[in-house]
Order: sequence, then structure tokens, then C-alpha cells
Amino acid sequence: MQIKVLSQKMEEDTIASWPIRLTVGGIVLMIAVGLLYAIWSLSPDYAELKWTLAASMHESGVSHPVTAVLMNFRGYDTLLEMGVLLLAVMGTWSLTPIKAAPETHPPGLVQDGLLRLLIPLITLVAGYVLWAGAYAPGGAFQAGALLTAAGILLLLSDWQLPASLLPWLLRLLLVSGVAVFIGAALSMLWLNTYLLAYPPQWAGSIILLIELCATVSISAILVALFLGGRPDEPGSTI
Amino acid sequence: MIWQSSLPLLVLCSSLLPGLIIFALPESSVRIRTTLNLFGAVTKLALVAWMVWDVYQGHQFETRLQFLPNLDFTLQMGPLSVLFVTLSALLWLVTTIYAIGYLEGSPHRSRFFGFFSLCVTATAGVAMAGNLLTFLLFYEMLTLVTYPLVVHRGTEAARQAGHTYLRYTLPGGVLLLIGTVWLYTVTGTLEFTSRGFLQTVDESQHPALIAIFFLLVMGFGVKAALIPLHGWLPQAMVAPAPVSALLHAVAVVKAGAFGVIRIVYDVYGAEFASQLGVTQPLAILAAITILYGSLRALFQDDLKRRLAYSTISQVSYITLGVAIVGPIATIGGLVHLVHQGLMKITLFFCAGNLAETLGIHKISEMRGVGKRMPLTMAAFTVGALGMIGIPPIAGFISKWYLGLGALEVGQSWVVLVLIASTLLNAAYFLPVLYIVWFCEPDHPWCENRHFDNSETNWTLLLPALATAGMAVAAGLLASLPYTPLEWVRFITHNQFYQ
Amino acid sequence: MLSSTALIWGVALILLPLSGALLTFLFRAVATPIGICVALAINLCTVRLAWLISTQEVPRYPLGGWGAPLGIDLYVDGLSMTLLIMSAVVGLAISCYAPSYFRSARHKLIYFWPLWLFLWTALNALFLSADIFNLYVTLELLSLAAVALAALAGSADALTGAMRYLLVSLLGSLCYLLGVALLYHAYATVDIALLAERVVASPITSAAFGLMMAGLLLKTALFPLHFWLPPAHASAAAPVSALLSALVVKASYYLLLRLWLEVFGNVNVGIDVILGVFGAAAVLWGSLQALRQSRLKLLIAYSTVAQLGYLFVVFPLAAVNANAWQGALYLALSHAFAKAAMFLAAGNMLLFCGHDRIIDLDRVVQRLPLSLSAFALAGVSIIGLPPSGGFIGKWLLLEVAVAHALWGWAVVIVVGGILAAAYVFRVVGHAFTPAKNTHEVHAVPAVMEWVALVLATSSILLGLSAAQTLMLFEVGDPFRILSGEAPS
Amino acid sequence: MSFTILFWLVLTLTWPLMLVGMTTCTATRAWGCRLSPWAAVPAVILAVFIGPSETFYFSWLLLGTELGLDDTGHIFLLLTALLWWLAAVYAKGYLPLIEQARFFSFFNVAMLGNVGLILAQDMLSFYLFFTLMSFASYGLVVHERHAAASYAGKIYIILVIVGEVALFAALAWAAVIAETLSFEFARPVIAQSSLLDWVISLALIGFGIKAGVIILHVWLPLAHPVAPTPASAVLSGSMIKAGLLGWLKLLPLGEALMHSWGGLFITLGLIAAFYAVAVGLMQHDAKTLLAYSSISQMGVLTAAVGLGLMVPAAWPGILATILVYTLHHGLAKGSLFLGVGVLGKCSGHWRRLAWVGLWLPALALAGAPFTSGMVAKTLLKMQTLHAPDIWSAVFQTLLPCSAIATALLLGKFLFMLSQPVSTRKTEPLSVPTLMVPWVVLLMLVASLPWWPLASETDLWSGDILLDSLWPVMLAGLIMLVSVTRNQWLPRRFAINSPTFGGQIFSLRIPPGDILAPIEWIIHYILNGARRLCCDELPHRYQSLQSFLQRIRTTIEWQHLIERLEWQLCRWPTALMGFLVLGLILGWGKMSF
Amino acid sequence: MSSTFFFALAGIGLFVLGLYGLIIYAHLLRKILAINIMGSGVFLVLAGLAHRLPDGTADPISHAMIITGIVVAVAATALALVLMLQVQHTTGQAVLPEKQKY
Repeated sequence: MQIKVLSQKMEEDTIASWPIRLTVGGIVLMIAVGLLYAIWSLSPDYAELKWTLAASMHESGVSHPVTAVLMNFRGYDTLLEMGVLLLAVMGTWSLTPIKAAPETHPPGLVQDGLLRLLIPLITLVAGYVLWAGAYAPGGAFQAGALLTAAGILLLLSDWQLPASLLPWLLRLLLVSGVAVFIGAALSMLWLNTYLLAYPPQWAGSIILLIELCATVSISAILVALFLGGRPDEPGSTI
Repeated sequence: MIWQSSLPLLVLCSSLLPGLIIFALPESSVRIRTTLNLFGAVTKLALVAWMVWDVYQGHQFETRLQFLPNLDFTLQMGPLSVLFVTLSALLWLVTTIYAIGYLEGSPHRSRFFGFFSLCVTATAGVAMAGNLLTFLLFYEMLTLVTYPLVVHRGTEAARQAGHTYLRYTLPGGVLLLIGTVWLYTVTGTLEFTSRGFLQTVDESQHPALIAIFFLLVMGFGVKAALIPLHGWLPQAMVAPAPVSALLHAVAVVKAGAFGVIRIVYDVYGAEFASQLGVTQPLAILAAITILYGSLRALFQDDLKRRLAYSTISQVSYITLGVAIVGPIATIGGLVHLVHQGLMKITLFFCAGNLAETLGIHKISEMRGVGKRMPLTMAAFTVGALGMIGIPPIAGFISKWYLGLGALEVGQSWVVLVLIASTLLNAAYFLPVLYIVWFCEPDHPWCENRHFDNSETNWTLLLPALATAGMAVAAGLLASLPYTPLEWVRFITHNQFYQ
Repeated sequence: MLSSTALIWGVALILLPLSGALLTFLFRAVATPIGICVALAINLCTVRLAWLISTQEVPRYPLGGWGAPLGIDLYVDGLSMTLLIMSAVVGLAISCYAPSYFRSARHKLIYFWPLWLFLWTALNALFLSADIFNLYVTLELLSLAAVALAALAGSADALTGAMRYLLVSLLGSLCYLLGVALLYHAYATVDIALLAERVVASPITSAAFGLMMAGLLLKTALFPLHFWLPPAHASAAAPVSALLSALVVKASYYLLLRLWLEVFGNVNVGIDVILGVFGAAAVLWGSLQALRQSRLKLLIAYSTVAQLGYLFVVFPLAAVNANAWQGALYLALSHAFAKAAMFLAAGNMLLFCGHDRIIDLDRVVQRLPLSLSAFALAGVSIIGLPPSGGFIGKWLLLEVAVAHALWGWAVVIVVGGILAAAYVFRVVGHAFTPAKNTHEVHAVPAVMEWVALVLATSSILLGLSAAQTLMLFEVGDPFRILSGEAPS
Repeated sequence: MSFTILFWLVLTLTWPLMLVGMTTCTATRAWGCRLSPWAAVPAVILAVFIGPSETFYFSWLLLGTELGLDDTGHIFLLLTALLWWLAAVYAKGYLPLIEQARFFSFFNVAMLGNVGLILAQDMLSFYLFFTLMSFASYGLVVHERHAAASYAGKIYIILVIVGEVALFAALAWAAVIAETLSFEFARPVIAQSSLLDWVISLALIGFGIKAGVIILHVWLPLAHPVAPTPASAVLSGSMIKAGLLGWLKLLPLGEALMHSWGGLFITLGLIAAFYAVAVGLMQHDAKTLLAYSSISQMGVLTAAVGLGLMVPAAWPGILATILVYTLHHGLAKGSLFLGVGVLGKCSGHWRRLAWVGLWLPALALAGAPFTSGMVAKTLLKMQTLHAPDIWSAVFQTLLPCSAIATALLLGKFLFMLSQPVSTRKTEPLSVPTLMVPWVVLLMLVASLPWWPLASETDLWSGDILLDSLWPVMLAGLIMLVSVTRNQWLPRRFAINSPTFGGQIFSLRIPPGDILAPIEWIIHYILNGARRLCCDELPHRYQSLQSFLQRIRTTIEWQHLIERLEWQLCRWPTALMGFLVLGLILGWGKMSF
Repeated sequence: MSSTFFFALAGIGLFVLGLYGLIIYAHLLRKILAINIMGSGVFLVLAGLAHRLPDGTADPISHAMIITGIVVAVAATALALVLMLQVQHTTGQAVLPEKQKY
């Protein structure tokens, strides 16, 4: 229903006065030229960072460089990044309860059959992508995305959140990713190394554990974002 | 030793603490508030008396706290600051008694007395400041704290008066800030030294010093009501009588004049200032203010506005005395600081009495009031005659020294100004006295507040008589050891001759 | 061997609010106690960290054990420590204020705590991080949290304000990110210290400079780009607008300052004059607008625009003498306290009168003495009258301006003070007079009034403790004064 | 011995002060009035029995005051004390009971001032007592509370203030030149200093107003008729002399030769002497006439002071003459005034007796033989011989003429009093309290020539008697002629219809003579100033205000700012600003 | 050199296009779309420049940055969309109000 309302008024809402469009276009072009000139004048050779990275790959516990950077070298970034996701959910929940569900028609036969086939396949692929992250492009975020796709498919086919999933439990699920990450970081701290510094021998398994929880919580977060609102708790006085 | 350094701070706290406590007091606890007020005033007076005795022996009191890396917050009790502190402490006690009587039964008294004590703290701070930065700090605090007093009544006129007051004083404060900063950058220090610390500044900086002088004088001129910057004073008369008494006779106006004194003597040094040639224009400006103030006072029918304009002209005597560089003129200027305070506060008390008991605000309504309130009017007469400069009362002494000082330095035109201002003072005070004593009232008095036997509440009457008595004593017994004149001679002695 | 390093307290500063946010999100019933405990814990860590860095030399803290080019470092010096203290104190005040402010709107309080603690994490992370990409992430975290909090009020104004704020901050962040990308690919590192050594004047640097600075100026709402600040700050809930004005705006300013000082160190004269001109325009235009406002919170929001102008007037002054930075930092610190106090006081008055039209402030001085005195004291600090922190800031700026005869900037600083006095005393003036219409009145809990008063007095006390604070600024020599590089 | 002097000195000052205290506060008012007549007793004792003594220095009082009685002061004190004492006793009977308290409080303060300024040896206390006297006598002048009194009071107070201010300047100048406050140390120093002219000119104005110098005399003829008789007696008798005493103390008489100033004083004095008589003859009120006679006599004294300035060598002699002349004039004029009061009060044979009594002081004033007048005038004539040639000739000729003029004036006075006038019935009780002090005064006037202070020259030689006789006789003759011609005219001309002689009698000049034109001019200026201040300036200020208002409204600042702000805050323009800023920063960095 | 230049060119193009769209279009959805385009533009620039190594492999740190950037962009867009819906729900239209009510 919202989409219908939105689409009606999209056409004529530009700030039509052409002089403004012209000037903005002109300035934007100048900026583009400037940036291009800057990039063009960029000196081609650099990349000694690549070698330092290769030098310390062995201690990172994973062989694929991107995952190593993501999970170990710049693990702090990933922690904050997951924080951002969680924050997005909190933001959406604080704004509005879930809107009245659109008129849901029971899934057609084809959709139902396809669904029964696809869901297990997607989870399997997600598991593989998660595992492959160690030595090939993949990891928590990609696997999470896949799981989210499965979730959205379920939602579209009129699947309701199981009432048994206590609101508290849902929230735990959302929070689990970041919580596990912090837990791992703190535990390492207990071994009086730096925060987020995993000893080389255990680094691989710790990263895997973190990535596992991250995948689940990321997919839960993304599904919650798709719902676009907070599930109305029965008891809460919202 | 710690006693030496903590005494100035104690003087400040003796009015600060009661003020803060009074703020917290509920409106109904009249007894506690009165005792606190009086206790604060008496302790302050006692401390100051102790200090006067000590400073006379030559002790030096100084509190020094680090404020900025090489600028610190210093409170110093030199002879000059003792003069102003004693004046403010004494008159605070008297005005508190007066205010207690005056504001009987009126709303928001906790707020009033709170700000009242803060205002006196600021005045004491201004007096005791050891360097220009501390002076600026208390000077601005004074502006802030007096604003609520001016706006106390809460009427529209009061708010307008408050706004005019700020519209004048805040830009003044800003001028002062720029002047102080510039001085600091030029000389690197702001400490008051008895003969000024600018002699050593090299030649190239002199135009800067002149510019700084005028910035500072304009900054102080706002409060000292010099000619172009005096607009706020007559409008601030809308404040209740004790406020206009303490503020316009003692605290605010004198802070400005004291500032000018500090600059000329303790920052520039009298001789150096005259070498720079800045004192001559200042003297001319002061003279114009004296005449202008008196002229405007002639045509005011409202009693307090007439007194306000007379304050404008009287305060410029101090500036005139300071601007005529010479030992005797300095004595005249400084002693007028005290005398004018005493006389003017008496006049305001009497004006307050009239307003409070008979509801008289206009001079035309004062016909034959001498019979109805003889004592108040006697005090008023003493104050008025003192203002004109009639001998036994203190005003004459300062005029005498101003005249002498001016002639000694060869500025004979100042005597003409003194003569003209005396004539103008007479022109606007004597008719009032004539109406009060020698005319018959044309309508029965509307008894605003009735009192059993005496003409008005004793708390309103006694302060007026006390200050009138002090004014006559300061004039008649001027050469006793601890009178203002003797003290000022002690100041000028080590100002000029050491 | 490593955990003994001082910055472990810095790490605690980040993890505490983060875990607090998670806990308050999980356990809603006990959100307020957790929140306040976390706030107190953060303050303790901040004090401990401040004590450590002022007594001993604190090394950089490599997160994850990897060195600078590879991993991310945490670094704290005088500049960031001051801002950490600022956010700790203001944060504590807001944490105490918010529960009683949302007393009637429990559902908002439930979501206020996690969002606010997330914002606090972002602030602490931003002040501590020494890696520009990490700063992008923290900046993003900060913006989203701020937008979510701003939208918490739920009214139409609040939502549109929040939307505009979100779009603006996303635009700013993206420009900043592009700048980071260009810098990374030009100098192969994203660490500020290494960048400081490697950056040379080249087209790529100026492009990155242009992008990053423009992005951050947009987020700091300097004069021509101030359009989003007033509606967002004015229509948000009182504690939220307090933290927006006092903390969030300062974070992007800190980032801008950090880049200006370290990464683009050898900036040319022309740029800082341009920033100075925009700053001066902000001071004058902001104050003028504040004078015209009829609603109290809009007045305070425009006052923020004006006071931010001061922070940019310092650029041309600092080009002449590096001491001016200390003045700017002092102004930022005292402005944070004063502005937070002002917004909280305004919140009290709004709650009390039901509206915040300045003309109808019916005799507030009698009924809400503490709030009005908080507002007045904060006003004193904003104007820069002597006893206050604002005065010290202005004094340091004026000292530099007058010493080098830069009369233009001195006049702007001073005129700004007078205009600030005009709009502060306009409000205070109205509080004395009886308003025309009387309306029903809600009692205001004492905690809210006392918090506002404590914040305002702290901004005044800041003025009295100038010497120690200035010593704190010099730790780690952020402004290159002691090392003599910068002209002084 | 010195302690008793100090005691009496202090008593003379504090006793009247105490009495003033008693009369002002209501409780002790009755006792105050009863004691007031004796206020002057300590002064009389000091003057008569103790005489001149050394000066006492009170360091604590008013910057250090020196009080003491020197020789000139002794004579003045004698005159003042006696006159004030007798006037006080006279006033006790003269005034109705209810007015006495108010009258005596002002009376005693004025007396304190008058006695005080005689005792004062330093400038400040002199100025203090001088001011006290002047301001207190204002109360005496306006005592009657009717319109004429308040008008006279206004003129009096204005001139007093001008006098005060001039005196202030003179004393300030003297103090600066001499660096000391006491008179006798200051005088020699002032004599040598170059700024002498300033001091003398200001002293001339300051004391001239009090002494009735020619232009500044206008208040005298106005004040005397309205003041109660004892007050005007004292006013004319001793208070005017304060101006003269001021000159004696301040001017460096006998120390420096100032030919020009001496000439000026003499000319002023002589003009005053003759002009006052001329105008006095045209008055129709007894007291005004006496006032004019005082002005003329003071003119003579001013001339004597001028002589002293011109011939410093002969100063001691001149001083003695001036003292005698002052004493004579004071007592005589006092008795005349009291006599007028007595005449006004009683009727029938008492009135005729009083009229005859009046003849004695009148003759004394005219300088008839065997009277103090003759003594004074002859002494003066002898001193004028020392004057340089032309001035002594002037003196020789003019002195007798002034004698004639005075005699003529007093003749008219006596003639006027002889006319029957409606007498107010007085209570029998008060007549003795009036008569006794008057008679005592008459006896004093009569016995004055034989007082020890007269100089040693033989006064009773034949030619002196003759010299003093013929002017009186001549004046009597003129009087006789003018009076008798009056009788011949037919009845229908009223008594004051003019014969030639009577013409000069009936021409009417308002008492303040030259005051009228001056006042007109002042009113004109004041009205102009008021019109300027109250109408012109505010009007112009209003037009300026409205002009500013118009500017403010036409440009509609308010609206302009609001539109500009709205424009700035629109999304596209704001972001365009953003782009431009980014460009400037990027490009700025590049090119510099 | 030439290949990275083309990718960077495309990235900058996208960035600039998004910028233009953000400024010009009033509808909130268009603005959010514009922001996404700008985001992908930036990531394209990052990716393009990452491939300038002599041995042809990509620079992992750039890739890590891109991943983080994408996640943050997702979160921001989600919040923006919800906010837009809320604005549309309360004010009836999904456009930033022009008439400032100062």
C-alpha cells in the first residue's frame, strides 16, 4: 500500500526550475573533473602494504587475506560495523511498530514447492560460504546475506514469526553477534594481550566461532530491518 | 602568615556566603534572613575595621590564586582599596537595615537580599582587586548581579530599565576586555603598582597606550556615567529605593569611578598619564559631564531622577579630581568618592522614605513636607547642602581640595567649573528646600503607611539620619586620624611622595 | 605485560558503553539502573585515564596487536582527553536527566538508553581512534545513533528534522569516505601518524582535503551549511538536543581539527582565512537569527550555530600563533557544558509551561528559580563574561588577535559576545515579568533542575580552574606549540 | 589665664548652638525661647572683660581651625555682641509668642555665624561661619512668610550663593598662594605674589555683596523692610560689617602699595555714598530709607579701605578710624532700626518720647558735634590727608557733602516718622521689653565718643566742632524749607503732593532700584533657555526619532532577514553551498 | 594503468551522478537512492584503485574497506527508509518540508 502511494508522486517532484539544475550540474561536473584529474595524477606504484600484510598472514589464523584483514587485523572495524547494524535495528524499532501486514494471500503451489526446495539449499550454501571464508572470498557477512534471503522468502510466503520466540529471545539473537565478538575480545584480554589480539594458534577457531554467531545475528538483524518495525510485544506498554 | 593572605578572601566570603544561603531560604523565613543579613554586614565591617587598623600600620594583605598561566587572581588590601571597601561595608550595613524596613511585606525578598549581598561582594572584589584582570572579573560580576535588582519590581518599565542598563554596561564591559587584553599583550603584566608600571614601555608603543587608555576609560565611563554613556542611570531609578541608594550612591557608580582611579594611578601612574596628554581630555570630559548633569537635573520634576542626574554630575568630580594630576587634586577626587557616597545615600534614603510613607515621587508634591516629616527632611537638607558644598558638610571639603588642587597645578578653568556647578547645584537643590520648609502643603497627606508616633518606620529613619550625621562628621571633624580625609592623605602621600 | 599500558582504560571507555547498550537493549526493565551504572563507570575510567596521561607518557595502543600500517591504533593526547572528559561529564548529566524527563513516556526511555549508549560508544571510539577509516565507521555509528535519537521525539518536526539530518550526515560521511579512499590509495596507509609523515602537496591530497573537509564542515554545520541543525536540535527531546548540540557537533569538529593539524599539517594561509570568514559569518548570522526567534529551543539551537562560528574563527588566528587552539578548545569545552545546561533548563521550562514561547515565559523566575539560574549561568558562559569558561576561551583568542593586530577577528569575537548577551538577557528579562495568559502548570522533578544547575555551574567553575585545564591541553602537544613547529 | 579665655571662647560658640538645639526640638522649645535672649552673653563677656588674646589651634576641627580674638576682632566683637544681645532682648518683646521659636532658631544660628567669623583666624572656619550667617539670615528675611518676604528672600539667597562662590574662589586662591590657611601668615605672602589681582577682585565681589558695594547692594533695600525689626537691626548693624571684616582679614592692607585697586575701592565707595542717598530720599518706607543710609555709610567705609590700599604706610591710623566708624555706624543704625520698631509699637506720649529719642542716633549718624559721628568723621578726615594729592582733595571736598547728604536723608527719615500712622495696639507687657534695650542702646550711642578707644588727638578743639556743625545746620535748613513749602499748598493736594522740595521726596523708585532692569533681562534669558530646552530640543529630537522610525519600517529589515534565512535553508541552495565550499577547499589547497 | 583509470572514472561518475540526484530530486526515496548510488560509486573507486598492483592481485585492505562500507550503507539505507515511511505516515507526503517555520 505504501509503495503505491509513493510511486504516484515520484514523477513531478523534482525541483524543476532549470537554472538551479543547470548550475548544480555545472558545479558537479567541475567536481568530477577535479577528482578525475586527481586520480589520473595518482602515482601508479605503491603497495608495500601488500607485502607487510603477506608477512604477517601466517599469524592471522586464516589464509584468505580479506578475511584476515576483516576479522583479525582490522577486527575492531568489524566489531563497530556490526554495532552499526544492531544500531539500525534499534533505530527502526524505536521509530515504529510493524505496520499492518499487507493483505497476505496463501502461497501458490509453485511458490510453496520452490520454497521447500530452496530453503535447505540456501542454508547449505550459506554454511559453505561461511566455511570457505577462511581460504577463499566468503565469511560472515556473505553467509548472513544468504540466510537473510531465505528468511525473506519465508516471510513473503506468509510465514509468521513463531509466537513461542519470546521477544527477549529475539533480542538476544539480534545482540548475539556483537556480544560474542566482545566476549572473544575480552577473553583474549584476560590472557593479557591487546584487545582483539588472538594468539596465532587459536586465531583460526576463534574467528570461525565469531563468524558463526555473526552470520546468525546478521541475518536476524537484516530480516528485522526488512520487517521495518518492532514486533509489538503483548505485555509491553508501547 | 596565612592570616595575612586569607583576610581579603574572608571579607569577600562574609557577604558571599550569606547571599548564597539567603537565595536558598524560602520567602517566609523573615527572621533568619534578617539575622543572616545583619550578621554578614557586621562581620564584614569588623573584618574591614581590623584591616584598616593593620594597613595603617603598614601591613600588606594579599591573596594570590593562579588563574591563567602567568596571570593570577589577586586580592590586595592597599590603602586605596581599604578606602572603598570601608565605604561599601559601612553603607551596606546601613542600606541593609533600610532595605529590611523598606521592603516589609513586599514579594521576592529572598531573591532581592541574595542579589543584594552578591552585589556587595562584587563591590568589595572590585575594591580589593590586585590586578586589572581580577578587577575586570568583579566589574562584570557587578553588572550581572545588579541587573536582577534593577528588574526586581517586575513591571514593564523595570524590564525596559534593565535592558537599557545592559545595553550600556555590556558593551562597556567589552571595551574594557579589549583594552585589558591589548594592555596585557603590550606590557605582559596587569599588576597594579603604586606609581603605575607603564613608564618602562618604549616610545613606539605610546599611541597604543593612548588608545588603550581611552578604551579603558570608556569601559569604566559607562558605570562612572561620563557624558555620552550616562543614559542608563536616570532610567535605573525605577528600581526600589535601597537599590538605587546602594547602587547609584555606592556600588555601581563608584566602581566606575574607582576603575578610572585605578587606571590613572596604578596602571599609568599620574605623571606618565599627564606626559601622554590623556588626562587633559579626561578632565574636559568630566567637566562637561558635571555641567550637563546639573543642567539636566534643573528640569526634572521627579525627585529620584533629579537625584540621578545630580549623581551623574557629582561622580564626575572624582574623575575631574583624578584627571587634574596633582597631590591635592587627588585628595579632593578620592575624598569625594567617600563624601559623595555618604551624602547621596542620605538623599536617596530620604527620597525612599517620602515614596514609602507618603507616596510622594514628584518634587511639586513635596510642599510643606518639612512639618510632616521633620527629621527625614532635616537629613535631606544636610545632604542637599552638602551637595552644594556648604562648609560644615563633607561636600565642601572635597570641593575645597579640588579647587586648591586645580589652582596649584595652574588649571584655573577648573575653578570656574566648580563655581558654575555649585551655582547649578544650588539652583536645583535650594528650590526643593524652599518648597519643603517654607511652603504650606496644599492637600492633606495620603498616609501610605501609618506609624504610631514617629514620622516613619525607625528602620527607614535611622539609616538616613546616620548617614547624614556621618556626612557632617566627615566634614566637620575632617582631620581626625581615621576620617576619610586623613586616610586619603595617607594614600596620596605614598602615591606621590614615596 | 601489555595490559598494564594506560590505554587499557581507553579500551574500557569503548567497551563499557557498548556492552551497556547491549544489556539495556536486552533487559528493558532494568535499563535505567544499568545505564546510570555504566555512566558512572565511564566517568571513573575517564578520570583514571586523565590522571595517567597527565602523569606519564602514554604509548599508542595497537588493537589486535598489529602495528600501525596494518592494524588500528588507539591514541589519546590532550585534545582527545579533554573531549573525552567533556562527553563523560555531559553524558553523566544526561544519563541522570533522561529517566525523569521520559518519566511519562516509558516506551521512549526503553529505546533511549541503548541508542544513547551506542552514541556514547561512538563518541569515545571517535576520540580515541587514530585511524581515518575507523573514524569513518565511528562517524557513521555516531550519525545513525544521533538520527535515531533525534527521531525519538516522534513529532512531525522531529521526524523531518531527523530525516534531513540523516541525509546530510550520510552525504558528509560518503564524501569523507571518498577522501579516505583517495588518501589510502595515495599513501598506502590510513593511520593518522603515518599519514602525517607521508602526505605531500599533490592534486590527490588537495582533492582528498577538499572532500573530507567539506564533508566534515557539513556535519559540523558551519554557516552556509547550518540549515539542518536548528530544526533537528530544536524539535528533539530536551536531553537529546542537549547531547546533539554539546557532543555530536563537537565530534565532527574534533575530526576536522585532527585532520587539519596532523594530516594536512602544511595547510596554506588562504584556506584558514576562508574558514575564519565563514566562522565570523556564522557568529554574526547565528546570533542575529537567535535574536529573532520566538521559541526558546530554536533560539538555543541558533546560538549553537553562532558558538560553532567561534571555533572556526580560531583558524586564521592559529595560523599566526598556535596558542589560539587552546582558546578554541576551551570555548568548545565550556560551550558543551553551557549549551547542555541551557537545553536541559529549556526542557524544564517546556515541561513546566507546556510551551516554549519566550514572550509567554510567565514569571518563570519565581516558579523555576533553579532552572532559570542554570539558564542564566549558562548564558554567562556563552556570552563570555569573566567568571566563566567562555571568558577564558575568549581571553586566549583575543590575546592572540590583539597581539598580532588582527582587529577584524577581535571585533567579531567581541560583537558575538554582545549579540549573545542580547538574546540571553532577552530570555532572562522575560522570565521576570508576568506573562499575559496563564496556563495550567506541571511540576518539574527536582533532579532535572539540579542537573541543569550543576552543569551550568561546572561551566562557570571551568573559568576558575583555567591553569590546570590548560596544563591538560598541553599533554601530548596536539597543537605543536611546545615542539615549536607551529608559529607562536 | 589662657584656660578661662579658652573656656569663654568655646562657650561663646557652643552656647548659642545649644540654644538652637533647644528651640528646634519641640520638647524644650519653651525653655529655648526663654533663654534665647541671653545667647549673646558669653560673647559680650568675652568682648568687654577679656579682650584680645592669643589664638587657640584646634587641629581636629575642619582641617585645623584657629580661634582667637585679635585687636580688630575685639572692636567688631564688641559691636556685634552688644547689638545681638540687645536685639535678642528686643525681639523677645517684639514678636508674638508662637513665632518666637522659629525666629530664635534662625536668629541664634546667624549670631553664631557672625560671632564665629570674628573669632576665626583661619580661612576655612571663617568661610564656615560666614556661610552659616548668610544662610541663617535667609530664615530671618523670610520670617514674615508673605509674598514680598519670599521675593526678597529669593534675591538675597541668589546673591548670597554668588558671594559664597566668589569667596570660595578667593580663599582657594589665597590658600594656594600662601600654602597656609591662617590669615596673618597668608597676608604677607599674598602681598608679594603675582596672582594678587585675582584674590582682590574675587574678595571685592565676595565681601562686596555682603558689604553692599554699589552694584551688588540690591538685596539690602529689599531685605530690610520685610525682616522683623530686630533682625534688620542686626542685619544692618553687624552682619554687613562682616564683609568689611573679610576685607580687613584677607586683603594685604598695610603690606603692599596698590594704587589702582585703592582708587577703584575709593571711587566705588564714594559713588555708593552719594547714589544710595539719592535713591534713599525717594523711598517712602522708613526701614528702606535706613537701608539706603547703611549702603551709603558702607560706601564711606569702602572708601576708607581703598585709602588703606593706596597708602599702606598710614594703615594703622586708617584701621583705627575704620574701627571707630564701624562701631559708631553699627550702634547708631541699630538704635535707629530698634527705634522705628518701638515707634511702630507704641502710641500716644510714648510715641512722641520715642520720636525724640530717635533724634540722638540720627544726629550721631549725621556727624553732629559731641556725637560719635563727629569723632568718626573727623578721624577719617585726618587720615585722608595722607592720601596722594588729587585723592586727598577729592576726599576733602566729598566728605562734608556726604555728611550733608546723610543728614538730609535722616532728616527725611525723622520727618516721615513724625507723620501720624495707624499704630497697632501693643500689649502693655511688651513695651518695657522693647524700651529697655533701645534706651540702653541710645545711651551707648551717646556715650561712644568718650570710650577709651578714641585716638589721642584732641577732639574737642573749636574748629572741629565747627566743621561738624555746619553740614548739619545746612541740612536742617534745607529740610525746614522743603517741609514748610509743603504746608502752604491747598488741602486738596495730598500730603505727598510734590513741591519742589517735596518732589524729590515723592518720586517713587522701587526699593531694589537697579534690580528691576537686571531682573527683566534675566527673565528674558531664562524664558528663552526654557523655550529652547523644553520645546525646541525635544521637538527636534522627536522629528529625528520619527525619521529613524521611517527608515526602519521602509526597509523592513525583519522581513528581509527572514526571507534570506529561508532561502539559505532550502535544500538545493544549501547543498550548492556545500559543493562550492568543497570546490574552494580542494582548489584552494591545490593552487596555493 | 588504463583499466584502473576506467573503473575509477566509472566510480567518480556514479558518485557525481548520485550527488546531482541528491540535490535535485525532492522526493525522499529518490534521495535515498541517490545516496546508495554515491555509496556504490565510492566503493567502485576503492575497488578500481585496489587493482594497481604489479602482480595483478587486488589489495585486500581495500576489499575489507568495501565490505565494511557496504554493511554500513545497508544499515543506513534501512534506517533511512523506515524514517521516510514514518515521515510519510505523519506528514502525509514523503518530501522534506520547504516552508521553514521559523
